Amino acid sequence: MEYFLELFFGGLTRGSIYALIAIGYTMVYGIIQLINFAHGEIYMIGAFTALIAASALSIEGFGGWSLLVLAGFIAIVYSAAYGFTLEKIAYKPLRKASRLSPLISAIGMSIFLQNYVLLAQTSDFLPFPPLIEEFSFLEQVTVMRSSELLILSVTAVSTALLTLFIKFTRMGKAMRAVAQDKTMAMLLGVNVDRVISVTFIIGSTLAAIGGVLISSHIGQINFYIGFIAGIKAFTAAVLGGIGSLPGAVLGGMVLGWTESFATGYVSSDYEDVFAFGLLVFILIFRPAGILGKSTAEKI
Amino acid sequence: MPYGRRAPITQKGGKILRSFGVALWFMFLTFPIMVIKISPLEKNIEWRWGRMIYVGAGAFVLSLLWRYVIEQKRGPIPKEEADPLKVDTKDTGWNRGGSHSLQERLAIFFHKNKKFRILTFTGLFFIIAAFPFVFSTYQTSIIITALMYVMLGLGLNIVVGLAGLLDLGYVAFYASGAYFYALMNHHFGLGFWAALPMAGALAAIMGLLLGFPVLRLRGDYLAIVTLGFGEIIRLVLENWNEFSLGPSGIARIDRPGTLGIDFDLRDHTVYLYYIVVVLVAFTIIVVSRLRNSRIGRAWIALREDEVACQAMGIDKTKTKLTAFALGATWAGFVGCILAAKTTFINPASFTFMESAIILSIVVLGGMGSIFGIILGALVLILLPEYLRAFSEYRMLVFGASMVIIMVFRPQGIIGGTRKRHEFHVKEPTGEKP
Amino acid sequence: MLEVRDIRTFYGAIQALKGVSIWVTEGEIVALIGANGAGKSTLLMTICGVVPPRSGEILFMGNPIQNLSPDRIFSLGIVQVPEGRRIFPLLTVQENLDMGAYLRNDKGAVRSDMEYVFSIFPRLAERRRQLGGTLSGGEQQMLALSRGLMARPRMLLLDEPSLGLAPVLVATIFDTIRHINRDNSTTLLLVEQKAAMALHIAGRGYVLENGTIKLQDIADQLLCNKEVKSAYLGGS
Amino acid sequence: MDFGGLRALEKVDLYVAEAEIVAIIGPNGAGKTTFFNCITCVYQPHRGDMIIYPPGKASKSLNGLKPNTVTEMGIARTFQNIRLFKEMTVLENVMVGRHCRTRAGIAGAILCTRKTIREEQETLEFSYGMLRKVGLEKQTNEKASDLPYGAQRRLEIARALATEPFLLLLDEPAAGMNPSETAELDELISRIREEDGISILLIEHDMKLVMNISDRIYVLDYGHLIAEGTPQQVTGNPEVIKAYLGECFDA
Amino acid sequence: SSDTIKLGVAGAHSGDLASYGIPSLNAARLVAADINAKGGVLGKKVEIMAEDDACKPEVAANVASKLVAQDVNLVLGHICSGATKAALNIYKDSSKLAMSPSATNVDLTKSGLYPNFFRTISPDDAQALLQVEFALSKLKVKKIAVIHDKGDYGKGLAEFAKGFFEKKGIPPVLFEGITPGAVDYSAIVQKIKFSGADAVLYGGYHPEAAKIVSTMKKKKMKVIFISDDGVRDDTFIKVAGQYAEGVYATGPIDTTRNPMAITAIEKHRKEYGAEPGAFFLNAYAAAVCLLGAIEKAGSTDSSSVSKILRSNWFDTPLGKIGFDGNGDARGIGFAMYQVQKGRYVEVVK
Ligand SMILES: Nc1ncnc2c1ncn2[C@@H]1O[C@H](COP(=O)(O)OP(=O)(O)OP(=O)(O)O)[C@@H](O)[C@H]1O
Ligand SMILES: Nc1ncnc2c1ncn2[C@@H]1O[C@H](COP(=O)(O)OP(=O)(O)OP(=O)(O)O)[C@@H](O)[C@H]1O
Ligand SMILES: [Mg+2]
Ligand SMILES: [Mg+2]
Repeated sequence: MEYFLELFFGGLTRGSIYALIAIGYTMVYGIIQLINFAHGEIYMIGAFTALIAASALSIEGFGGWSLLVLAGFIAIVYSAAYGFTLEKIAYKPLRKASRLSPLISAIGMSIFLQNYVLLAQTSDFLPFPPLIEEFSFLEQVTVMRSSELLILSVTAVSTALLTLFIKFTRMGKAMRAVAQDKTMAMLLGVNVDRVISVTFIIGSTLAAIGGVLISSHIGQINFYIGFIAGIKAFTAAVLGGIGSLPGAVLGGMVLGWTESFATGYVSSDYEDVFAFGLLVFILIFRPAGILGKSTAEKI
Repeated sequence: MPYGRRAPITQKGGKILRSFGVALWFMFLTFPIMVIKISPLEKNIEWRWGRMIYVGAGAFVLSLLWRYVIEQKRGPIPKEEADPLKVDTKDTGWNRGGSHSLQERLAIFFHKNKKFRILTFTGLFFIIAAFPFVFSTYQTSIIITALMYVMLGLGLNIVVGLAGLLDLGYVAFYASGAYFYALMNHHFGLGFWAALPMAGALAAIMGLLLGFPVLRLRGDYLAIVTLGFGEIIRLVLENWNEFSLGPSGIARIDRPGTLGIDFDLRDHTVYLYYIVVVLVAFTIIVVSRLRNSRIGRAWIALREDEVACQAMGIDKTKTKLTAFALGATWAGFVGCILAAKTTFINPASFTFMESAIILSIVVLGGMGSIFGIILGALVLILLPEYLRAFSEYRMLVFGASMVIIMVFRPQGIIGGTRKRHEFHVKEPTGEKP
Repeated sequence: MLEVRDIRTFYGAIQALKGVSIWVTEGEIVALIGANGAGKSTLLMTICGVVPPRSGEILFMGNPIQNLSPDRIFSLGIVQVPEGRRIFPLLTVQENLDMGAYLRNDKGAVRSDMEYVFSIFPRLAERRRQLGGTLSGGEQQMLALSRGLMARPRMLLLDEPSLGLAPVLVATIFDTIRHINRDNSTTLLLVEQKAAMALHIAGRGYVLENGTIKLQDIADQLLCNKEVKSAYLGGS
Repeated sequence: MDFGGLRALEKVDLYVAEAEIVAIIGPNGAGKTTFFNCITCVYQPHRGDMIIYPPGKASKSLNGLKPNTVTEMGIARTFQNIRLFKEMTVLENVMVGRHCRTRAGIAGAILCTRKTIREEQETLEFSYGMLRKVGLEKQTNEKASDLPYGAQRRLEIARALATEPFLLLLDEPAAGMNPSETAELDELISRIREEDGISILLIEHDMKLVMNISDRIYVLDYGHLIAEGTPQQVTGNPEVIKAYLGECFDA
Repeated sequence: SSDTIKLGVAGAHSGDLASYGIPSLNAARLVAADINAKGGVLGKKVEIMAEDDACKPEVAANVASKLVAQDVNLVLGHICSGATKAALNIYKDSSKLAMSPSATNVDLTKSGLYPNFFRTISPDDAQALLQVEFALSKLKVKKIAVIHDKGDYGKGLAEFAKGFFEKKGIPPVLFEGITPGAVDYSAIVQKIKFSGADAVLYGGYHPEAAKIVSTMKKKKMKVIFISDDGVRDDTFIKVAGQYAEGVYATGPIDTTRNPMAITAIEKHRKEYGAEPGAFFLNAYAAAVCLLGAIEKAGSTDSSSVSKILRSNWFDTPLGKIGFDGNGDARGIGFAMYQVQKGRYVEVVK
């Protein structure tokens, strides 16, 4: 039983990591139906910026929570700026093109950004300072550490907030409208460019938060972390029903648990095989993902 | 003017000011990563301010250039052209209602001038035939690689370009072809020529196996499942040592058999070059015939509208499965060639990035256009090779090129050519209109 | 109120409008008729800024708007109910209507407008929670018109509002159009295939053919015009 | 036929005889399109039977078939929201319609066998004939999405005819057409019936067209059949006037 | 023939494995700069021709033919065993010598198929043997879990170790591969914990090792962690920080105290402003050997250089090394190290 619990919480952590990145993925997908392969790179840049900022700030004498908050803030600002610029350069000119063109542009951007960081910084792994201090009340608990708790709660809170935001605010409604029919949204007074930019900024902000929390949890980063995390987050987003925020979280969790239990009870050799196998299995029975809506097409 | 986003910037000053703004923005953007270099352990920071100036200057120039190119692309505001009377309706092939791009006009021109066509083809034939004797083994070798990707691109084009099924796991079939030959050769000494068709058949069967479960999926759901499938195949190859010899791969695979003649490295390369050229020619013929056949039309119809497609009596399941199977076949062939070419394979060659590159070839070249895909493969495979001059900056430039090509030619290098069927239907006799 | 001066619009290399000029004064209903592919929808899209003209001028209340983005033009009070309905398929009927009032801040008035459209189209009230995409063709058409009305436009551009509606409803729609024109003093530019009906409620009319204005006159005159009769009124 | 809690069709009995033109009318959302979707097996009705009697063949039940099989058996349709293959040329659109009447396989296509070439030539000619029939022979090589609206509607009909149906289902073929175009359509539909002996089932809101060409009319309201009969009988029916035509309708 | 000595340097210079290829390139550049400053080899300047193979066999084959076409005299590389194998066939056919700083696959030397191949790193089996003997005789391990990263290097090593353990009658209680680059490894750590193993033998590289070790320590597990040359890297200590304490890793004997190594590392710091990464010293040594052999042979002819390499000893940052008939280096035996107070310290056998 203890073993089961340990695996359960391990899967939960892993799942919430996937979920946190997947939310940004799913938001961008939701609005422009683009698999933004460069999202993982934004996450990576967020982590790198946080690391750089934290190092600079700690030399200046900052420490503790203020360091986390400040470095996190800088990371968010920069990630948002990168996300914003990314959209303007690589996707906006392709809005009218076939759906695959921005996908290729995204792959190109992903390669570019990886190599940019590789060349400007280093190819090596860098230690990421433990910005999150251990909560004292978690001292006795073995199954969960404070960074895990933080990741979990940030995921939960941001999902809830964003879901409300999209459901009830004017911007949120505009986002959904733009996602379905850009021209019509324009005709109803929606500034489509701005809505898309805001979406990228929100998505990138989440990626940056993810970058800071997750890197601080794992303790190391390099220029390549975004790619793998991105693929998994994308899988999670699809599993849960792409475009749906709660779906992204659920998808992340399911993926995390699958991997954890597959490792625990079968073999970690085939952990990803199980993960992708489950994906195929679920999609066979729910072709639009766990929480996804099948498209309402009137014939 | 508020929201003057369409207002063309006419004065030079405006352009320069904007580019200046862009430069400042990029200086801000690249500040932490370009300028600050940290060594976390030594707790010191190196400030590389010089780089900021480079970034600023570079961004300024590029932004000016970007604007210039975009303006050129959009063309001048046609005042004269707007005259309704000037629209030429004479159907000369060159001037079809003025609605054809240069590329289309060239295509029509090419179609209409038989002499020119024959001349081009013979010229091309000689260039291709003489290539390995003029250039070095290295050049021949990378051209072989590029041609292999032409085949992969054309194969994937069946699935993605024609049938509209986004497949991100194409590499799985490539791997199965390669491993089939490698294993058969390793264990049973099976020769290349025997293995080639079998590898294709095996890949086709794998295509069917993948096809069945994913039939109901659409668009990006299909993409992720195929991506997963690709990864599963790679992971199995990595983990199942007893079967695949694991991550250390299979070495010393035989090169294509030569009927007992002794070949050195150069001869082998040349020989393989001709094999690949013939196979590419074969692929082009098959793919273009398929595309213009009943099956090909069904694929395209399926891509355009599934519901209407079924209402036309097309069996969705069967059509999708044939697309998967036929697309996979080429990957199987090329996999087999890959194993024979490198004489060594391991699972590391079959990552998701490989699928992404093949997909990029299809899209970048121009979906559905055979010539486009050939160009796409040549660009994407030869580019990194020729970018070797940039050494470390190679992949950086490569990524940037992909973005730039897409942005400036969203429909692909040779895109926008929807299938041109010049049908010359005889006046039906007897039947009343 | 609206003046279009010699605009030319292109789709890529295809020219859809070849120098069109029309004007609409405040409080008027103007009908725009013409065969399929004449460029009627294109003209409306050009006015709304979706397909900006290559040349020519569009003045609204005396100000040029041809360079503005669609959302700015909308905020000036020009609202289009486009061809093909363009319902947001994954938003519910209610949310689709809310999108019509996207820029409005007067909650009370929005609510009463909502009541108003539900009173014209009780069917929509029944289907409030249904997804827009699953509505029947005619229901979607009602929704599209209602959504346009929710914006409280100063000027409403209607592109074939009666398309696919049952005869009872066609009558209702034309009544509604007359009503909003009279009571809310909304200016209307109406594109219709049911030319006779359109010209009956309109003050003036234009005939568009092949991207140019072929005829313009007060509606009653057009109704009697021989050419118009044979080409657009079905010879009756 | 239900959607969630909504009953879209309730006990609809309807028949179409050979070479007959039958119209279905009814207010918006009455379930007319849904009815088409049931016949063509896009939706599966929860209860009831659909039986066809193809000329010269044994009768067959359509229940539980796939849409493409239904087409193969000889029922073709057009769509309320035009669904052409937008990127294909006009001719190709019609050629796709020939799919279920041709047999060429992959091998044939690759090897370019004589049989395939002949079949392809037949397809071409047949399709071209269809285009002539609907008057689109001039636009054969244009992209389908570049056609004006009315022409697209006619192309849809040509495409449906290419499947050689014995029953043709038309969903609002005159929507978006002006009266003179509608008159042409009227003529086209009659011709299809006369020349090919095809039965036609038609949904339409343009009463003039309906009155002109249909032999019989069914009226649907809220999924129920409220009236049926000749055009005269139906337009005289007070229930129909109230639910559908409106008081001031003058036919 | 030409007026320079061309040294090809091939390996992963881009992509996820760049961190294993770039240090070698830097090493080669430093050595070349050094030698050129002293007048070059045989009076000719050394020219570096860097080629990126991204560790992919098919790219490596192309890279190899490019280097051959450019008529390089010698090749330093490749980095990954797979890429090396694919390239060696081409070098062999055009009789070029290649020396890898990092390809450890046993077949490369022991199979006798690649007579033109040398390396400045020990093959997998030697390392595995040392690890197993150390674990059994020194640490008195009773139950062992063998984990690897599914890669060429890691899995190969782990399999040898497993074999050796089995031969000694102690089959591992766990033998599994992890997914490199995964976000966390808590599940596999749980599994190790519940297998009851008192030591983990890990085959793979430092990034994953750092994650596993930290997870184990954070879970307050007291399992001994033994790993390989891929982990015996200062980056590991930096990244794992306090959690690195007590970790065992095998590595070439006596590197840091070697004066040549000290200067090499110093030069790297000065030139690139960073600590050198993986296989830096091995590559440095390889460059020194290759160029030194040409100098001694008095020509660039492959067979004479090869003879010199096999019959002489070279002073390198790895100590005095020579090469045996298979191409494996002599004199670079392995030693066991342990992280003590933030540094790798050799533990006496
Ligand atoms: N997106 C487009 N791309 C290219 N050409 C277009 C596009 N939209 C319309 N056209 C062309 O522009 C011309 C005018 O079309 P428009 O839709 O404005 O006609 P319309 O008068 O509204 O016709 P209808 O009565 O069918 O709605 C037509 O020839 C049409 O083919
Ligand atoms: N997929 C669906 N999900 C839920 N409701 C649906 C769906 N399809 C149709 N409906 C509902 O069923 C009813 C019948 O729709 P149908 O499309 O058959 O109407 P119709 O008679 O064709 O109307 P119109 O003349 O307006 O096209 C409508 O009220 C519609 O909202
Ligand atoms: Mg129109
Ligand atoms: Mg309908």
